[in-house]
Amino acid sequence: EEVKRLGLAVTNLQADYFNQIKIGVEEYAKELGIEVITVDAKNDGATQVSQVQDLLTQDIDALIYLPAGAAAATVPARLAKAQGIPVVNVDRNAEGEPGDTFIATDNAASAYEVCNHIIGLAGGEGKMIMIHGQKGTTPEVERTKGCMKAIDENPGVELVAQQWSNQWSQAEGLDISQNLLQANPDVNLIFGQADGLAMGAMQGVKVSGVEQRVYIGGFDGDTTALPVLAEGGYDATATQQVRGIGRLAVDSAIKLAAGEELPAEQLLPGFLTTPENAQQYVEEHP
Amino acid sequence: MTNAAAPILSLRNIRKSYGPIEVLHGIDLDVRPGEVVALLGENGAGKSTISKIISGTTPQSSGEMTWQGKPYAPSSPREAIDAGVGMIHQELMLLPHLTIAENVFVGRYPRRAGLVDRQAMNDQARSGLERLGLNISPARRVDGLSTANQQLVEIAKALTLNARLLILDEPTAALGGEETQKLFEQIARLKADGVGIIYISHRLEEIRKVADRIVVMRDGSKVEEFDSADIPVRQIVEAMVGRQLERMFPALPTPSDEPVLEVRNLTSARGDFEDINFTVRRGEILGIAGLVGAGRTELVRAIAGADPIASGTVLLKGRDITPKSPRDAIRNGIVLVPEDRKLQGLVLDHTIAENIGYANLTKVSTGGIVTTGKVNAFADNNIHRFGVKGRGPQKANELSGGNQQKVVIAKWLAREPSVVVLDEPTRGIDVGARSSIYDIIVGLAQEGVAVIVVSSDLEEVLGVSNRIMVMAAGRQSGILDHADANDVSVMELATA
Amino acid sequence: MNVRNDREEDRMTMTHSTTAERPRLADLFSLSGATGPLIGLVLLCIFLSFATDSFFTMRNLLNVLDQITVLGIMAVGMTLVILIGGIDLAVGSVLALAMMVMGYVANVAGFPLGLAIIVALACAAASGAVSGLLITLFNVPAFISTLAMMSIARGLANMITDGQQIVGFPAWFSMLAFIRHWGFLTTTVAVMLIVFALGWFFLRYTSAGRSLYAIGGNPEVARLAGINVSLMTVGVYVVSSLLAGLGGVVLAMRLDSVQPTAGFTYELDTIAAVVIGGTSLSGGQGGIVGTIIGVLIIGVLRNGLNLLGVSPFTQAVVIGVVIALAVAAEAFKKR
Amino acid sequence: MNVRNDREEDRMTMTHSTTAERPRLADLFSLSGATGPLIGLVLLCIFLSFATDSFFTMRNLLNVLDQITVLGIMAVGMTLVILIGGIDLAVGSVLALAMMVMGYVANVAGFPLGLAIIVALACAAASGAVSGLLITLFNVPAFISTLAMMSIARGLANMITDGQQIVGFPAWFSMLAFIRHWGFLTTTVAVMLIVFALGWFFLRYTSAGRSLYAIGGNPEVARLAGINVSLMTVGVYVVSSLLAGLGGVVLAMRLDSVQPTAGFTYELDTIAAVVIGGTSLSGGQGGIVGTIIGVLIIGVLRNGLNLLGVSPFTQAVVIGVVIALAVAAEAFKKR
Ligand SMILES: Nc1ncnc2c1ncn2[C@@H]1O[C@H](COP(=O)(O)OP(=O)(O)OP(=O)(O)O)[C@@H](O)[C@H]1O
Ligand SMILES: Nc1ncnc2c1ncn2[C@@H]1O[C@H](COP(=O)(O)OP(=O)(O)OP(=O)(O)O)[C@@H](O)[C@H]1O
Ligand SMILES: O[C@@H]1[C@H](O)[C@H](O)CO[C@H]1O
Ligand SMILES: [Mg+2]
Ligand SMILES: [Mg+2]
Repeated sequence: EEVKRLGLAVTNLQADYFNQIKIGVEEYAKELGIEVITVDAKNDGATQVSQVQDLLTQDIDALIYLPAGAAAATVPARLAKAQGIPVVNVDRNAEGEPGDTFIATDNAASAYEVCNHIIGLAGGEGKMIMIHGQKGTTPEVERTKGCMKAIDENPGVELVAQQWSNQWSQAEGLDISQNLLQANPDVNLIFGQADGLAMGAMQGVKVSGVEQRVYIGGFDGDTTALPVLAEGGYDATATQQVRGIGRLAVDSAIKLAAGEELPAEQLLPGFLTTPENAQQYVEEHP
Repeated sequence: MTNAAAPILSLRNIRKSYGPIEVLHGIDLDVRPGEVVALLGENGAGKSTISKIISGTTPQSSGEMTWQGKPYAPSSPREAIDAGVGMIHQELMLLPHLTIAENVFVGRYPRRAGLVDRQAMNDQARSGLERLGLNISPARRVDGLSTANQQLVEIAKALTLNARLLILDEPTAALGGEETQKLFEQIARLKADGVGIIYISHRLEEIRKVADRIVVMRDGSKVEEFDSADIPVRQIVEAMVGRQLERMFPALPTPSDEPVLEVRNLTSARGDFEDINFTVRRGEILGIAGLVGAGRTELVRAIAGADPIASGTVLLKGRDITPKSPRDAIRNGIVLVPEDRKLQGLVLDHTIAENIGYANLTKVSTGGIVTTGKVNAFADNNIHRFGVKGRGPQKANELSGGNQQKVVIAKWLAREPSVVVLDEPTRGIDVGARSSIYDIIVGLAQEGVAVIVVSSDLEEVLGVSNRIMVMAAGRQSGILDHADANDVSVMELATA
Repeated sequence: MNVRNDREEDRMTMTHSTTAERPRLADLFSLSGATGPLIGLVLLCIFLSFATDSFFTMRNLLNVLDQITVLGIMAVGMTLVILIGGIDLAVGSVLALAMMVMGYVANVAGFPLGLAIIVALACAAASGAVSGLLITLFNVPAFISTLAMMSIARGLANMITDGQQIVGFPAWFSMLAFIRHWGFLTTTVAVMLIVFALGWFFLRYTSAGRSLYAIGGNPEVARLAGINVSLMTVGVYVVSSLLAGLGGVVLAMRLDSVQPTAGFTYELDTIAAVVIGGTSLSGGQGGIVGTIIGVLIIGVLRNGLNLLGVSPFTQAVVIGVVIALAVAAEAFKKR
Repeated sequence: MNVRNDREEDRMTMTHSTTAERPRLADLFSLSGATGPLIGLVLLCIFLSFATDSFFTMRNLLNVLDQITVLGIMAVGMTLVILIGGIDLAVGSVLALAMMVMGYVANVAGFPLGLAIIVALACAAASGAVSGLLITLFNVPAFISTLAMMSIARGLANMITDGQQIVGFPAWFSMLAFIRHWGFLTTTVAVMLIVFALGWFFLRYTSAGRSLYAIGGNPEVARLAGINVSLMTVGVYVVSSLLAGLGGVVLAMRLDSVQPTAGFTYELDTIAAVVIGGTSLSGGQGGIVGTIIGVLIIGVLRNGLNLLGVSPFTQAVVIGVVIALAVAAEAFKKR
């Protein structure tokens, strides 16, 4: 069956990361002459179920599903499959009802790389603060795992404080880092689990007026964050292949609709990005 | 004792304090079945406070009550109602968004099979209203009813309670003569059924018609008890105010010929009045009389810019100033002391000083800057000037009704306007205060202000006006000179 | 937020003659205050029927019903709260708390799901009781006490599983949201319809229901009329929370999972539905029929914008404009 | 949300003697309604000083000031709105709109940043004017008109860059939030203090400020007193939105970037701060000093809980409990 119309159910367009995937999907689909209907669940699972119902009444040929809520809900995929519509899960997968294929960045591996890199810059030792994403979400859990691995491998590094944000946002990154630096003025490492959090931490370090060099790592490779990184605003991130994920999702949808089998998981690497190589991603985002 | 039966209600040594201030100093009172006890006293004497204690609205600070021979201490209005004590409050207590029937039966809806029986509710409400001569659909919402009709609804509420004791706190304040008469008929019927009634009013001429006994209070104490209502008014008044009162109405002012306010072909945008024409001269007091619902309130509200006008003009000293808003009117020196002090006159939970200040923001400010000191000084000055029993930092709702009314008057007159319109200025005001308000009104005229007084109290319009315009059903039926005006001539025009 | 303003006063003045003798049928459904929104809803439906192929199909209309169940159930409780002049900001969080309690009791503690639902509803009701008691005993304004409860319930919902969702309910549970009896009626929709009917009946025909109008109109008048205002107030918050809990259970059926982030900002949707439906935030005026219209407007609007393929950012703008128009139309009509 | 309820009535009845003869100083700062919260704030500070090493240090207290700037600025506008008995749900979205307009005009269209700020503030003020006109001309309740504006402004903020953030402002811009003049005062904090002072002066010493109390107390009384209620109402929403826009500019300085998601749910924080500070949602009662206390309670609480390393879930519960206690304490004191 040929794909003419794609449904794209997005978690939350308020996060740059998802917005980039949306742009990736829409641009690539346009090249291929495929219509995309996009809906935004604003992080609410129930809204998303309703939206997927609405997409299914509009004769879509495949569904690209970025689950909302802390973890993936099964119902949207189940509804689509019940109608014989293939489902491509992106970023989050559901335990009970996985998509026909699942595309994501290898969060744990990339977080490990980022943390390892900044720890290396600090000479393998120091005190670290971690600013988590929204507690309990898959990326938060995975990135914590990855970074903890790097910390455990470096006995000179101590995790002295950690705090969770609710919206992965820069404003939260600033307030949290400012407060945690207050309690721990001798910190020299900060890992923010998203670039917004890292950029907030970057401001937080400025405000706190600490003397020592603080090495900051982020995650995502947001299009707005990369130029800042390139100028040395902070020290490392893992650039997710948002456009790549978008293209892969469209390609996978086409293949599934044509009856092809795809692997259950297609994990794309995140690219460790530092001020040295950031410019290349600014010019062309993967 | 005219009545030998045992009292249904007895109060012994009832005291009440608000904070450190004691407002009732040990009141004793008995009410027997089938009698009407008139409770009289100046504003702030404590009449409403006693009523509220009896009806479970507020608790007394000390003292005992006995109800049908048993100790009685209602902790909520519900308990009082269940015991058979009904009350209508001095301030109207209606729910504007609900129907008349629902207002009458609020909290005790007639039920069938556990469910509200609307049909029965409407029927019973209708018969209650008819007993008072009110012929409107009980399914009608209360908002939009005239004050008088609202008062009648309130009375109907009390009459349908089937109470053994009924407290009527100024039930006739907003009523005209005919409605009052209807009420008295109902009171007679209740008396015959053995209901005890406590009747509070500032209309002393009514007392003789309705009461069996009179209890007079002053400053929170009972000062005199008359076992008959057949007492000269003068004697009652002296008991109330504790001194001799010479006269009620001051000598009328002599107006000049210079017209100040001219109203030409004025017609309401809402159809409440039509084609009104009159002139008020410098130093003149024009009374406006009419039956309840004649459209007097609407007319004066329109003149003061509070309601829209369909056509016609208002001229001030020959200049067309037909106001579009109260602001407009005030700027031109026309002020209105509104009919309903609670809804239109005062911000009840703000202080007296603030309330006076709101209407005089330009007076208490220099270059838009206001200071609390100035507001307070200005307010103190006017509190003193108009004899308000209260202090500037006191909240308006802590004053007795009459003193609230004085605050409303004070707030407007402080602006030194050129036209003053007073709508029912003495509603709920005691005799002493009333005569001082008449002094204020006449004093204004003598200073050259043009005054309009709307009143349902015939004696009042007759006593205080140079001329009287009478309205009937939204039209002006005539203008009488002071010399030609009397009960008969006014009533003839009012019913024309 | 104010009981009486001059505009309202004007409006009242001018409508008394028309409302005085309303025809019987309109009276039964007490549409007063919601005719503007009703017209808006009808226009919206007509427009969507022409603008899209799929809107006016049985399947889509049933979808809309499915989609409004949670909002509809919560809006009934909110109607009662707003009628007495209160507000309940905690409903979204209480929904999440009830979900998590249900999930924990059933899938972690291992009790039968039926029992878990009862425990969840009891917890929800208890949070309502706490809000209600804060309001009546401690004089905390409803806005603040339910705002506090909103924060507390959300925190507790998260603490139960440290922010994780719970999945793995029996298959029948989720099917209640998707199997259409007689081809059209899912159990969840049926629950919503029952809640609508009960709410409507309660407000119209019971003296407790009528007394809510009195309390909202003027609590002091209600008290003087012998109504137990405090008790009724607590009761109303309990019912609102209970229905939020029920909304949580229904949502769990729809999602086949429970998560502590569920229901975030639902309080605003719920309040909006009630107010769009003509119930006045100052209390004493409104009813369930209006609320149903309000719920439908929000539901149809969201569904329609998705069907039209309107971009999510533009959707926000359109939703805002339509809400303002629907309510302004009502006000205009009243002139 | 109701102007008069029996509890309030009782409270009023019982307090007159105490409020009647207030001492001069307390009068100047018109703490009435906020002494309970003030005590709460002091207790909170004492507790945190003992529980953490870092709370009671100059540096941390300056941090707290930095962190409350946006909330503080917006809360002044919200105080005016709530004083007249209104509510403004749009402030968070208007903040985002102003940020995005500023970012777009400066960094995309390439105009000078100063001009961009003026354009941003003008857009913010315009959204307030729209809300205000909906309320006064079209009789839309404030809750609904600002809810609509909340949705519209958020949609527009997103549409400007299709949801992207904008970075790359001149260095001096961000420095305004971080360089401490005389060792302690950042420009952003200074802006907040000026807004506090202006708000306080306006409400206390200008006749326009005084008339807001009258409008909130009873709009009909105010209208009959010759106050231009409609104009003042529109003005108040314009000021509230303008200050939300200013909050956006300050937030942009703090973040050195602008994003359309900024300010999400800030309206609740802002309203909470105002109400915790003793300004009554039914209008006519309250003031800026109380609001400052409310803002500080929220700021200190968040800061302290982070210093204590409390998990976000527990934080939510603690914040809810403290808010309820602070307001209940006030109510209790009044008995
Ligand atoms: N809530 C209150 N707080 C403080 N003082 C009050 C309160 N209510 C009444 N008072 C005071 O108690 C006294 C008695 O008032 P009350 O209302 O009983 O007078 P009244 O005889 O009914 O007067 P009126 O004829 O004006 O209605 C007055 O001095 C009044 O100021
Ligand atoms: N607030 C209102 N809204 C709508 N109609 C009103 C309102 N007030 C009065 N009316 C109507 O206007 C007409 C005249 O009003 P009203 O009874 O107030 O006149 P009045 O002569 O001033 O009498 P009074 O003041 O003694 O009640 C009546 O038909 C009444 O029903
Ligand atoms: O991976 C994404 C991004 O990191 C985003 O910032 C928040 O949601 C996560 O799922
Ligand atoms: Mg009295
Ligand atoms: Mg009148």
